[in-house]
Amino acid sequence: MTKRITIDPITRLEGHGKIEIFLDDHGDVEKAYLQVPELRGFEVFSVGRPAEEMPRITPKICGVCPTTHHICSTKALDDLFNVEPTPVAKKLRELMYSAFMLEDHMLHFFFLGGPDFVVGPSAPPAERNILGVIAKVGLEIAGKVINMRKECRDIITYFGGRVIHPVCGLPGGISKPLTEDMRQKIVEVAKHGVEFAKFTLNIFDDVVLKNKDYVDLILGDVYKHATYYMGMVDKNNKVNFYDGDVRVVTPEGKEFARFKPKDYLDHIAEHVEPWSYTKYPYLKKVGWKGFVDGIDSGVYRVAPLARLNVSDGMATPLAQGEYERMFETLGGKPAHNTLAFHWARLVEALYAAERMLELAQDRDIIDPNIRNIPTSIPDEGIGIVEAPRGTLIHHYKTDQKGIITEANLIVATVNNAAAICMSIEKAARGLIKRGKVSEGLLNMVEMAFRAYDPCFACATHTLPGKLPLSINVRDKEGNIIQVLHRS
Amino acid sequence: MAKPKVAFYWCASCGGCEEAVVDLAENILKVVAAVEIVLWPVAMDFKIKDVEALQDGEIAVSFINGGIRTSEQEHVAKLLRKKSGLVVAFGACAHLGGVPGLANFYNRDKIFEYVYHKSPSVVNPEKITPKESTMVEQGELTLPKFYDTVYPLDKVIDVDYYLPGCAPPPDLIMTAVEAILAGNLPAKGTVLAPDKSLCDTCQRKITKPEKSVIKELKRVHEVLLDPERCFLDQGIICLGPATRDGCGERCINANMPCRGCFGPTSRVEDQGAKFLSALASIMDANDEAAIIKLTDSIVDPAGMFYFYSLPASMLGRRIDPDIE
Amino acid sequence: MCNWCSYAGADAAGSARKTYPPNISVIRVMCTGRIDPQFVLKAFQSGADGVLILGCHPGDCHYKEGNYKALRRFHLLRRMLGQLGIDEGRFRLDWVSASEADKFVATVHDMVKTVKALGPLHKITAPSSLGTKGKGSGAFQEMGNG
Amino acid sequence: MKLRIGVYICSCGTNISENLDIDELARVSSSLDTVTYVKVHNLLCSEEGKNYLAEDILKEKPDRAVIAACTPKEHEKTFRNVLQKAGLNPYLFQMVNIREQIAWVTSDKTAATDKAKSAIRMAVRRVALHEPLEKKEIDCNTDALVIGAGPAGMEAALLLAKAGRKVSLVEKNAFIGGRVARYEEVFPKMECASCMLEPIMDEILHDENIELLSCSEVQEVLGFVGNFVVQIKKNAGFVDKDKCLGCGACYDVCPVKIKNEFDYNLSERHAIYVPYVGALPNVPVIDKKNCLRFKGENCTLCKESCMFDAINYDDKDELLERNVGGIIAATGFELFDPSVLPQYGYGRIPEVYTSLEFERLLSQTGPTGGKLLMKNSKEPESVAIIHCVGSRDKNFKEYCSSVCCMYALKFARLIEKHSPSVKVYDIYADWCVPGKDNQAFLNSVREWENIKFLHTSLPMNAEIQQKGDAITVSCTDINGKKNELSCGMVVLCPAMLPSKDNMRLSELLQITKDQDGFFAEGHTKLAPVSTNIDGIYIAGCSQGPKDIQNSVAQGAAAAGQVLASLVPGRKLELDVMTAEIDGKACAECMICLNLCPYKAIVLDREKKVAVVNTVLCKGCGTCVAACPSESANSRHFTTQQIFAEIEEALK
Repeated sequence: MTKRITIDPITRLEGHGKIEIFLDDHGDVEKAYLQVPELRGFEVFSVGRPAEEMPRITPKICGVCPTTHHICSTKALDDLFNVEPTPVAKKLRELMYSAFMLEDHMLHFFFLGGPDFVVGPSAPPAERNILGVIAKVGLEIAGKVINMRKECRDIITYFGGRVIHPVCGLPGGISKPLTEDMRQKIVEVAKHGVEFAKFTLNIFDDVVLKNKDYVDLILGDVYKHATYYMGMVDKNNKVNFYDGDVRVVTPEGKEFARFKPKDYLDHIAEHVEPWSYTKYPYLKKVGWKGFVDGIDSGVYRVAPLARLNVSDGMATPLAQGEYERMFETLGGKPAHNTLAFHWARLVEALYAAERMLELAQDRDIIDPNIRNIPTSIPDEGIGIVEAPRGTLIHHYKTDQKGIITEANLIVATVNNAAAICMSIEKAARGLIKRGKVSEGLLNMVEMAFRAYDPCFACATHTLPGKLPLSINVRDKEGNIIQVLHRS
Repeated sequence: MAKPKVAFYWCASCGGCEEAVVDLAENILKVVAAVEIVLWPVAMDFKIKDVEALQDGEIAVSFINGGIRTSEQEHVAKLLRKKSGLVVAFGACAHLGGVPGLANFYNRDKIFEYVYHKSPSVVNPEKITPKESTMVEQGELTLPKFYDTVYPLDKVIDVDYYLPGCAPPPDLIMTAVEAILAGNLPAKGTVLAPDKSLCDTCQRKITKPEKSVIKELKRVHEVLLDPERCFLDQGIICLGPATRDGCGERCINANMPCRGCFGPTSRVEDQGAKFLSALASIMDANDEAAIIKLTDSIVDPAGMFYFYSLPASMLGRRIDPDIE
Repeated sequence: MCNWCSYAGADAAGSARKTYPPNISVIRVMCTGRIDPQFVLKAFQSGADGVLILGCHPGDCHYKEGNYKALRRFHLLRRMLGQLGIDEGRFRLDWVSASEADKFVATVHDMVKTVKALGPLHKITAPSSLGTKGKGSGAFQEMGNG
Repeated sequence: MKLRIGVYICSCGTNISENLDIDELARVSSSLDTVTYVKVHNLLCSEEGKNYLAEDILKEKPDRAVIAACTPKEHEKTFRNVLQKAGLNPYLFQMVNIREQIAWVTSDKTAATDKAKSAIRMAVRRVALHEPLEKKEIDCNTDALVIGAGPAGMEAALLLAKAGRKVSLVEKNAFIGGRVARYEEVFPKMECASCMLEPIMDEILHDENIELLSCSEVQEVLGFVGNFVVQIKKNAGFVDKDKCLGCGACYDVCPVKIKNEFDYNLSERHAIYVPYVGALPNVPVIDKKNCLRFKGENCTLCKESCMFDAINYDDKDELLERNVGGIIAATGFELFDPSVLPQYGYGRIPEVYTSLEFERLLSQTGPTGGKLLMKNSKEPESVAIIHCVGSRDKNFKEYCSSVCCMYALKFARLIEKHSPSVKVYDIYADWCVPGKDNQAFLNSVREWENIKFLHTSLPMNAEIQQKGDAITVSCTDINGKKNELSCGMVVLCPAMLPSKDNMRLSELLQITKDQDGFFAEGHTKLAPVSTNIDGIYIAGCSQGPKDIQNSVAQGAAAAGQVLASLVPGRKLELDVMTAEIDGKACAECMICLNLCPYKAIVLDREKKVAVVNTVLCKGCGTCVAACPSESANSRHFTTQQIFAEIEEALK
């Protein structure tokens, strides 16, 4: 008898990503579908808008990572209006952006992803949330987390006016210079940041790496996918969030492509399925072979682990050290272990903090010369940044007045859409046998899902990470015969 | 005595409003302590069916953010209305439709056609388009219906109060929550923010000449922006005069002009039309050619004046024979 | 229509028994300067197929400059209405003095002709579940100093 | 509670009923649940009809009334008065124009009836939202300020004084009479100008209702009609007018001799002086700039010479404040400067004069005692008079100065009288001699054998060169014939310009100017002496070029305006349909400030709001439509009232 299992992040009606698992007659997993039931059409209604407003329009795609869209859009405008930002403007943007990356990665580790490890995958679900983390690491540290987040968000607010949907980006620069005393404040924050990132890595060591079960879990096959990886690197092939070339490596870790943002269309294509509002990007030169991994499938992965996989290291000393240690532990590059995204995320957080400190300590950064006024006629512009959740691409075309005539957006999480489906299906296969659906499935699948820190506000509409789940086991007619439900 | 039941829900929103709640930081704990949360998809694990199980009106207040774009958002909004004593439209999208409401210049077909067929990165030779129901070999997969139009919450259900802003600032959220808990509430339909326009508290007002005239209009990227001078006086479109006060001039503090996320004052029905009227009135031109030259220098009037409020405007959307 | 020139012009057409189509309704204001773009939108929202603003000739405004303000708003509003799918022909501004009965009648005939040619304005309706917005039978509004 | 709304339908004899089904209209209207009752009458505006209406209102006591009849422009006021008498606030009423705009313009009766039904529904919806408006009144000052003591200003001042109004007459010069004081005779009847002026000036000086402030200038004007506060600066003259008899002893002893600007520097005067013999007030003034004493020397000759101790060196400039209800600006004209047109040689060739200079040459009180003499004291053999200098010329002043033709003829006539042997060449383009007597005057001058008329085309092509002692005027006439005239003297007739004070005053008074700088009248035809500001009127050449009689007529007209609008004991009734700004809502965005043509909106910097001065507001509603926070509101034309009409119209 065929069964259908519906895993619905909070029931279908709330539509923030839905997983359908079909079992074959033996009760083994035949197929799993991740559905995205939402779309807003930013690409379409951007048409007709003045290009310079795009940095204020596109952040509304996502209230969790608005800074990413804002900066990416601003970079697309630099290209569109063919204007080079002043040196200090570039620094200020990257400074603001680093503060954001640090804050966002920390948020994920402690509030969203962390509970799986800090509290432990086998702990009762009721404890596997931020309160559980607090209980485990203590209120004082929880306070630190909240404070770190606030400090970073204050920096973004200083430049952007508002941390949710900042507004400061302009082609050729930024709307507001940095004052000396704010610079000094930022130096302090960055120092906390570095300490705090190191401290967080220690927690990861203590509670995760020192625990054999966890390490096995990370290295285990259930969470492995040999895919291509994509991420942005600087001229020395070091990880860079703000600027550089996009690099792609094969499942064996060989460089497959290294391209400039403007050439993205030669490398990335998107596949459409009738059962989901999201699209499934893949490597154009490999081609779409369905939801499968391996060297012949165009499916690739982005975000922290991917970025570390495509790079030759980190541009700051402490982060470089952690980078090496990680790959050592994981048995070399590229690492295919989905759960290692959490670790990579912490390495990146340390890099973000160190980079922030470098920039803030540069006294030239208070130079008031923050704008170059565009002079040439706009036509087409492409901007790429590395979002917490992966490579983000904004591509605009305009008429001569700078009115958008076409916009194409490939949003971080979407790059991972296919891989997420696969990870879920694989986790399910590993855990559903002969129609028996174990309680553990819930957590395990959820962990697979959350490792990517999927921001479906970007692709769909859910917030990243911790999605309360329920599993409905249905018979062929779709009647629910079993409900697994965490409360 | 039992704590009041509270629900938070998001419709066609970006999650920024949820972040705004999280940004209440320690205050959030106060709130959580004072109420019993029965639905908060982001943070807590409750099911719609739990809500369905409640008595009508059992929820003291539901905070709903985001506009209404799909059948299921509509369904949940209506369910929460039924179960709630009070419904608060939370944030610009629920209040006005918000930036995603600019989609009302287009319709479902136009959006689908571009996103799934025309977009330069899409490879889709069979012209596949997502459908509400798809038969895969294993069975049926369904998706909610995607409407032609984005609606502000009050075009779908009866709304008691509005918390404006993209996203609402923490102080307004706290004042509102405290007012609701204390039960000292203004008249139904009130927008929980000051009822004057932004100029009232704008620091740049002192620089504004009594004889404000627009001789020429500039776009933000075309000129260096004077950090002290009134934007309109610089010839930069700033919706401040037609926008409700209470945001703390967040954008203006970043030296960028207002785009109107707080919506109009209570007396105004159509924010865009009112701003248009004010702007046109102070244009320094009387002969037709000069007037047209000035008005043509505003490249996207509807998009600019309805940046956040197209779905809540009088026409609500582009009039389009192809829509339902 | 403004009270001083165009409304008087319309009266003059009456005194001269000049007939014109009945499907216009007149909203009288003291000056075209009083015409708030919201009035125009309200008319289209309520189902008008066209809106015609009539005022004093430039330089003849009873209040000196009201009609210039009206002209400025008109041009900007007409562009915005275009973006909102309302054809230019449905929204018009013209000058009719108290003595120009013939011009008034001609303008009304012309406007009605234009709007008839464009056909009824598509009414905005929400999905049935949401109830419908926008009512109205084809009629069009005339406003201004008259 | 439900409003009682009464609808009255007038069939206007058969005017309305013949093309409108009144019974059907009444039936449908009364079926509206918002309507309490409907009454039909066949002629509401008749005496009988008005009485009926009044009684019925008293009987039915409606909260609101709708009257469907003719155009409101015809009988809205009529019915408002009836309602008021019957105790219903006249603004709780809406009129429906079913005659001019429905019955008379709709060919099909059913269509007309349907349109009328909708129109009544609109009015019923609207009237329910009406608010009772009470007429406001304020006290007003009925005194007046007149600026400029030329013919126009003096006429205005005298009329106002006769009506018992207090008048402050401000004149910047030491003398009154304006330009006319410089003329010998005036056209077309060739009366003696001083004989004509003298009695008027005398009245001005002795009328106790008139306070003459010579050597004075208006510094500041605040307030509005009925309530102006004026600051006037009176420059020190150093001679006590009450003690001085005008004997002239003082200026004969004054050692200083300088050019006399009154005679356009063609004569000389002392540092203490009267500009011309017979100037009024006949009180000398000391010209500080040139008096030795004020240059630091210790000269007291004039003081010593005065047997009445009228001279006071310690006299100071004063700042006077006057409260007035109305203001009349009559600041006169000046002449276009011909040196801008080098071909005329003015300023370069000594014997080329402007018309005003020439007036002095012909005047008994002038530099030559009225004899026509050149600078070398010889009589010229011939004099050329050139019209249209700088006027009727797109490149300079496009308008016609309207008096040049006539005074040119006057010059000819005076030359004929004083020096009959002198030849006169009159070089003109067209004759502008409208009105009675003027053509006759032209004809009579034509009869003089010594005058030759040279008809040229515009713009004037005359070219003037000094050739030895003589001057050659070369010009091509209308037939293309070149003429070379040798003359002793040339008189130019330059364009008339508004006086320089117009610029300053238009800002002080906030009244508008036309493209040429003349004060702009309220309406070219219907309000020729009004301005954009209530209570401020204009007269004479400050409004545009004109002759003495028209200036005087305007002076009288302006006085009449003041008398009619400001009556002692009568309060000033304010327009009720004005704009108002809600102080609790206004955010001081200042959009409205610059939009008001009547300067009726001011900023209250303390309260941080814009405020409408309902005295000045005319209720056009421009500011209301523009107010981006809808803090402004038009009484009786509120946004909600108009929305209601629009919605109902489209139901």
